Amino acid sequence: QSNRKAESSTEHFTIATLKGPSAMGMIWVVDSLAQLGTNATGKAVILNEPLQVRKMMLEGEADFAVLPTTMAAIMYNKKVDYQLLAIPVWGTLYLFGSDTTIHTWEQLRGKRINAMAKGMTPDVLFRYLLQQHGINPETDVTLDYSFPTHIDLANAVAANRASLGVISEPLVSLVAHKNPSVKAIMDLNKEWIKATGMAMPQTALMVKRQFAQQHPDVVNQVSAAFAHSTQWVNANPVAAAELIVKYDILPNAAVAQASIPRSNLSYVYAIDIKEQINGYLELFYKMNSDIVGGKVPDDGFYYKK
Amino acid sequence: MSLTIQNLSKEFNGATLYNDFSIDIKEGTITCILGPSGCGKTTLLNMISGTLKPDQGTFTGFDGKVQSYIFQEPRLLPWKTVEQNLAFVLNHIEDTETKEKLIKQFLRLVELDKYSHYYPSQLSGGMKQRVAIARAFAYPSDIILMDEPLKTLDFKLKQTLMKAFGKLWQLDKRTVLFVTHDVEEALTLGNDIYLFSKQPVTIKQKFTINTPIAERSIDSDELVQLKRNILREMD
Amino acid sequence: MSLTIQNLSKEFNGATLYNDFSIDIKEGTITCILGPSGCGKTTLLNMISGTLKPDQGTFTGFDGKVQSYIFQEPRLLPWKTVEQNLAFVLNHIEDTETKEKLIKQFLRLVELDKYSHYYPSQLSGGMKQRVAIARAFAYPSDIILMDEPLKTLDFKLKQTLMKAFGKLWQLDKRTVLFVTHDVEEALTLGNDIYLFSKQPVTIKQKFTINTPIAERSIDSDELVQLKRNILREMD
Amino acid sequence: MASTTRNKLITALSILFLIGVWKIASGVIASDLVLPSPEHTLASTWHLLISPDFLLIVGATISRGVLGFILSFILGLAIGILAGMSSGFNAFFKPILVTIRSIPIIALILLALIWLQVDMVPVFIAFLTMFPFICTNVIEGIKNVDPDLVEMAQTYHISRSRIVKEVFIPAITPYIFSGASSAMGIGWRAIIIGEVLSLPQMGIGTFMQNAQTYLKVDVVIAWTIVAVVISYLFEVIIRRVERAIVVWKKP
Amino acid sequence: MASTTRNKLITALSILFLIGVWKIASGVIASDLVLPSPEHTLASTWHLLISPDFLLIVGATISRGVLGFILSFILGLAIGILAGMSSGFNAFFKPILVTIRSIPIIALILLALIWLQVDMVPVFIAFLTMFPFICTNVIEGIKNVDPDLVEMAQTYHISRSRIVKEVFIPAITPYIFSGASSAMGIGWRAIIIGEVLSLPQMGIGTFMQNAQTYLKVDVVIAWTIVAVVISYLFEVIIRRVERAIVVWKKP
Ligand SMILES: Nc1ncnc2c1ncn2[C@@H]1O[C@H](COP(=O)(O)OP(=O)(O)OP(=O)(O)O)[C@@H](O)[C@H]1O
Ligand SMILES: Nc1ncnc2c1ncn2[C@@H]1O[C@H](COP(=O)(O)OP(=O)(O)OP(=O)(O)O)[C@@H](O)[C@H]1O
Ligand SMILES: [Mg+2]
Ligand SMILES: [Mg+2]
Repeated sequence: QSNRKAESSTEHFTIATLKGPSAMGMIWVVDSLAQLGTNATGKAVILNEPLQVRKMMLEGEADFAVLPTTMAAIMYNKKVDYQLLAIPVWGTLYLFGSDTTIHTWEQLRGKRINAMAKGMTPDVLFRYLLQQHGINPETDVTLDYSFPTHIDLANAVAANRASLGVISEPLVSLVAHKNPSVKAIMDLNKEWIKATGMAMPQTALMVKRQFAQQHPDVVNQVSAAFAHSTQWVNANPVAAAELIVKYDILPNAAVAQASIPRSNLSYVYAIDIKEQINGYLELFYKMNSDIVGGKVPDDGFYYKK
Repeated sequence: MSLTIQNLSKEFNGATLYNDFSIDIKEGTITCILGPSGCGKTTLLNMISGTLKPDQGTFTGFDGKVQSYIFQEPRLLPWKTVEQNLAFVLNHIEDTETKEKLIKQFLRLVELDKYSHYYPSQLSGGMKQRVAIARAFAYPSDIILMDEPLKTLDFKLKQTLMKAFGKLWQLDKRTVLFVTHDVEEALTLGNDIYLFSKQPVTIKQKFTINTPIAERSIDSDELVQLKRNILREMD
Repeated sequence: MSLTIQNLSKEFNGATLYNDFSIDIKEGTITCILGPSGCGKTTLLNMISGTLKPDQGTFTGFDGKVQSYIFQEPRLLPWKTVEQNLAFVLNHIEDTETKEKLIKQFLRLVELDKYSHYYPSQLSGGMKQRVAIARAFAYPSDIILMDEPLKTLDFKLKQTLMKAFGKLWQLDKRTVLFVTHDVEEALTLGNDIYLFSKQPVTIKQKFTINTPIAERSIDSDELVQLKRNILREMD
Repeated sequence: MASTTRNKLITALSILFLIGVWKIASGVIASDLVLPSPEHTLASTWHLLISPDFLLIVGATISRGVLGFILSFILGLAIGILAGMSSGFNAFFKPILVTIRSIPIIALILLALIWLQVDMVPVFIAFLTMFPFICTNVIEGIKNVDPDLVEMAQTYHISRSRIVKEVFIPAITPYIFSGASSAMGIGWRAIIIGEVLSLPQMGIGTFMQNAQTYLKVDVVIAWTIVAVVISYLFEVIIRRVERAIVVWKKP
Repeated sequence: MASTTRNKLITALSILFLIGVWKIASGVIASDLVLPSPEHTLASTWHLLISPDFLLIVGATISRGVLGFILSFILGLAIGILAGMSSGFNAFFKPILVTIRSIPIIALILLALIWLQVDMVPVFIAFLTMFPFICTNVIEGIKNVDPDLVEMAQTYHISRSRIVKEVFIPAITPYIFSGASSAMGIGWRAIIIGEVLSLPQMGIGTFMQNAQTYLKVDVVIAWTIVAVVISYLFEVIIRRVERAIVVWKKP
């Protein structure tokens, strides 16, 4: 899984990324690190858990790191010396399940919906959307937290132990593949845009400040490659799916192909959408300031091109 | 009436202790066994009590008989006081008052009535042995197996206990099998006295004393003579 | 030369065993202690050996003396064979051959040479006791403490061991403190014989035998008379 | 008496020593995100202690621990005694015991979540951890009961149930207490892992996981201190009970 | 002999019984995503067994387990004996032991990941789990050594080190083996949790976690079976060693 290629060149950089949409979007970069045309060589480490990415950041081992935007804010607020470079993945959260009678928010009234860990990002986002549609999360629906992790919830929905769940890609595609009666019912990213007028900057690409200062050119090249990769994946889902399977990010190509369009891959420089990101973080800050590390990050958070 | 053991065989790791051995134990009498250390006396008692399986042999007359056993070691439960160790084997007595009385009576017999609340770890060697004696006597058995019950007791106490035991036995003639190394003990209490040989065990000699226990004196001509005979046989 | 204990006091849970007790033990002689069961004989040996602290008292002459102790129970290490149990206390002998010879010699003395590879759980009560005796004798001590060493041994073996012990002692006159319940044992081996009372212990009587051990006969007038005296004192 | 006060002093010194090691380590690491300093952490611990939900959270975890322990103890004792006394039952139970003991928790968590209420999942996980210990210790204890005493009891026709109650159980108390102490000690860890995995409303594990996600390392360590203190208190309780029960030993 | 074959038969029956329970449960649940059927899982297990990396993966996990066990055993024995013999050392070590035993793993995982190589993190976690058991059992064992035997050895001026070697250690072997068996048993679970959390290149836990993210429950259970079998084999080894060492007991 983590493909630590033995490289032997002068300037080394390391990208720590997460198994999931972020790795899917950058799969072309991962595959062609050797031919990026830079004077540096890179390696990508694809990790299972944000914890592992954080570990590499704390140790300064990662020059580029992918992790949820809220966590990126925490890292910044806790003075870990990284800056937000770009948003490569936009909301991948879905309401999914086997209850296909649901098409509108109103129809959710009185339903039991399984959400993951209470108070964590997906839960907060979903509650916000419910409220935006005039549904009181405490009284109008039953939010069930008995399956606390992605995996447990995915398994439960796949096994028909839960009929509605809030979960992110690529688990929606994976579950749908296992159990054809399970469908993505609502794209919560689209709902988010409808409700707030902007997309959900869910995943962050951070760069180590020291590295960026010393090698701004490398940062630009990686950035460009990343942007290209995202476009390429969206445009060539079949070829991309093969790579995704090759790097062990998903078990089979069909799931990968289904997942790519649902993953809202699009590489956008963070500095260009500062307000939008701030708004997103503000929202969490109001719900529970801990989610963003105590405060909405200041301008130093954003990497300036 | 007789308890008999016939054609008994037993070996340990290839060493033959008993080979086609037979012995008679008269019911309602006290049978003493004398024999060299390590010959197999304890092993015999263990086979009678059923804690050890013989390799071969028939035991007649033991069925349905209740036994009490004074082991070669006291075997008291360390977590029970003297009193509780006795009560442990007296569960059939439901009335606690009767039980307590009985316990007191037998503790007085072995001169331990003041120590009823002591744990075994707080007793001397002889005191532990006495608790074991009291336990065996208090238990309502048909057969009493005793493996050197009077060891580690002082001369005077031995005399007292033998006298008391003699009296108790007169009241209720249980069958007693009494292993000892002390010829005088055997002469004071024994009816039949068996002299065992070294392994494999044979009965070297059997002595019978017909004088009733109450009328015996260790200094009487009969017993002095018998003692001399036994000691000679032992050599 | 004398080992002396003075003003000894010891109590257990409020029961006074010793109160201002004093005793003399002549070096190079065998001192016997007779006394009722539970009076405090083992406790005295334990205080001498240092395994138990007296509440008060001065011990003179014991410093720097090496002791061996035959405890009231055999106290063998269950995970060592007979041979290894002896070797355990003979670590000062570096030459394995000498050590083995010594072990063999003492096992022959207690008639266990054939059982050197047995574990304690495979021995009879008397056999365990004999291993404990061999261990104490083989250990090169200045003082030997013996707590009823000859119990659970048959008459003949007792005689043999006493004779052997007498001979050993003639060769190397160690100081021996010998607790026993058997008056004849005391008479056969003892130099001074102390008669202890019940708790709190006092010395009821002290007897001294001057006849050398080798020349004693238990049937001699002197000893028969002494035995009578002792038994009378015990009542 | 004197040695008890001396030992209390030593224990206090040991705690100071631990804190000293921590202080030095935190100085070397010099990052609040890896290992915050003791002062800082103690301040966070104080904040936890005075927070209104503290007793609810700790109470929830303790009730789970106690419940898991009681279940494990009763079943472990009963099954351990059966297996210790009957080699047939032991042969039957051994594979089950080994399975319970070594089955990785992630293999079971989904089943546990489906079958049990979220609140009970940590109890279940703690049971899986504690039960095998108590059971193994009891089996081992029974194997080492002095056979002479059992023979004695059998000779005196003591019923099987009384032999269990009055011979086996007292004889194995040291094993039981050793097992209980180990089990309870590690039980807290299991309860907390269980809470992290199932995230019940209240529970130290839930809050630890939260703090961990939000990178509040000092709060994580503060909860750790709380867990260690709870564990220590229960250790003391178990030892007190042991001393009250085992009164027959030579002093 | 006869009873050994009988017991082997019973053990086999017990395994069949476990599989039966599983079969029924999987029938009731009727979802391969929660509990796949035994047949299906055994097929997946077979696939694992014949996969080329199998021995590497299992070998990595076993080496970690054995390493963690050896560390825990040596340290547990040494410190347990010291603490068992000296009440002062015990007072000093107690808080450390309680801390090691009850400190929640999630509180440590980040530190462990930073301080140790990924490959060693599971060993570390297993050590934290196994060491306290062996230590506690040894301490408890020492407390229950027959004081008469120790007195005997002291009277005969046996050196402290020989008393430890020839009196204490043999006397506590049942406790040591009980501790070792428990520790090793639960050690596998700890190793695997450690692997799940730290995801080294090779290791059962890593592959289990992988299978889990792909919702391949059958593979997760297949690895579980492998783990249980490993645990069982080591249990058998420990018991063999015990029987070879403890030869002095009454048969
Ligand atoms: N740990 C203890 N706690 C309380 N009392 C004790 C303890 N140890 C011994 N005793 C008491 O001390 C007294 C003397 O015991 P000791 O073992 O010295 O007797 P002894 O003279 O050797 O008797 P015996 O001839 O029966 O061996 C006994 O009454 C016993 O109950
Ligand atoms: N478990 C065993 N394994 C091997 N040999 C044994 C075992 N138990 C007893 N023996 C042997 O059997 C013989 C007889 O033992 P037993 O205890 O019956 O002797 P005893 O006549 O009672 O001796 P004592 O008078 O010394 O108590 C001894 O030689 C002993 O070594
Ligand atoms: Mg015997
Ligand atoms: Mg005594």
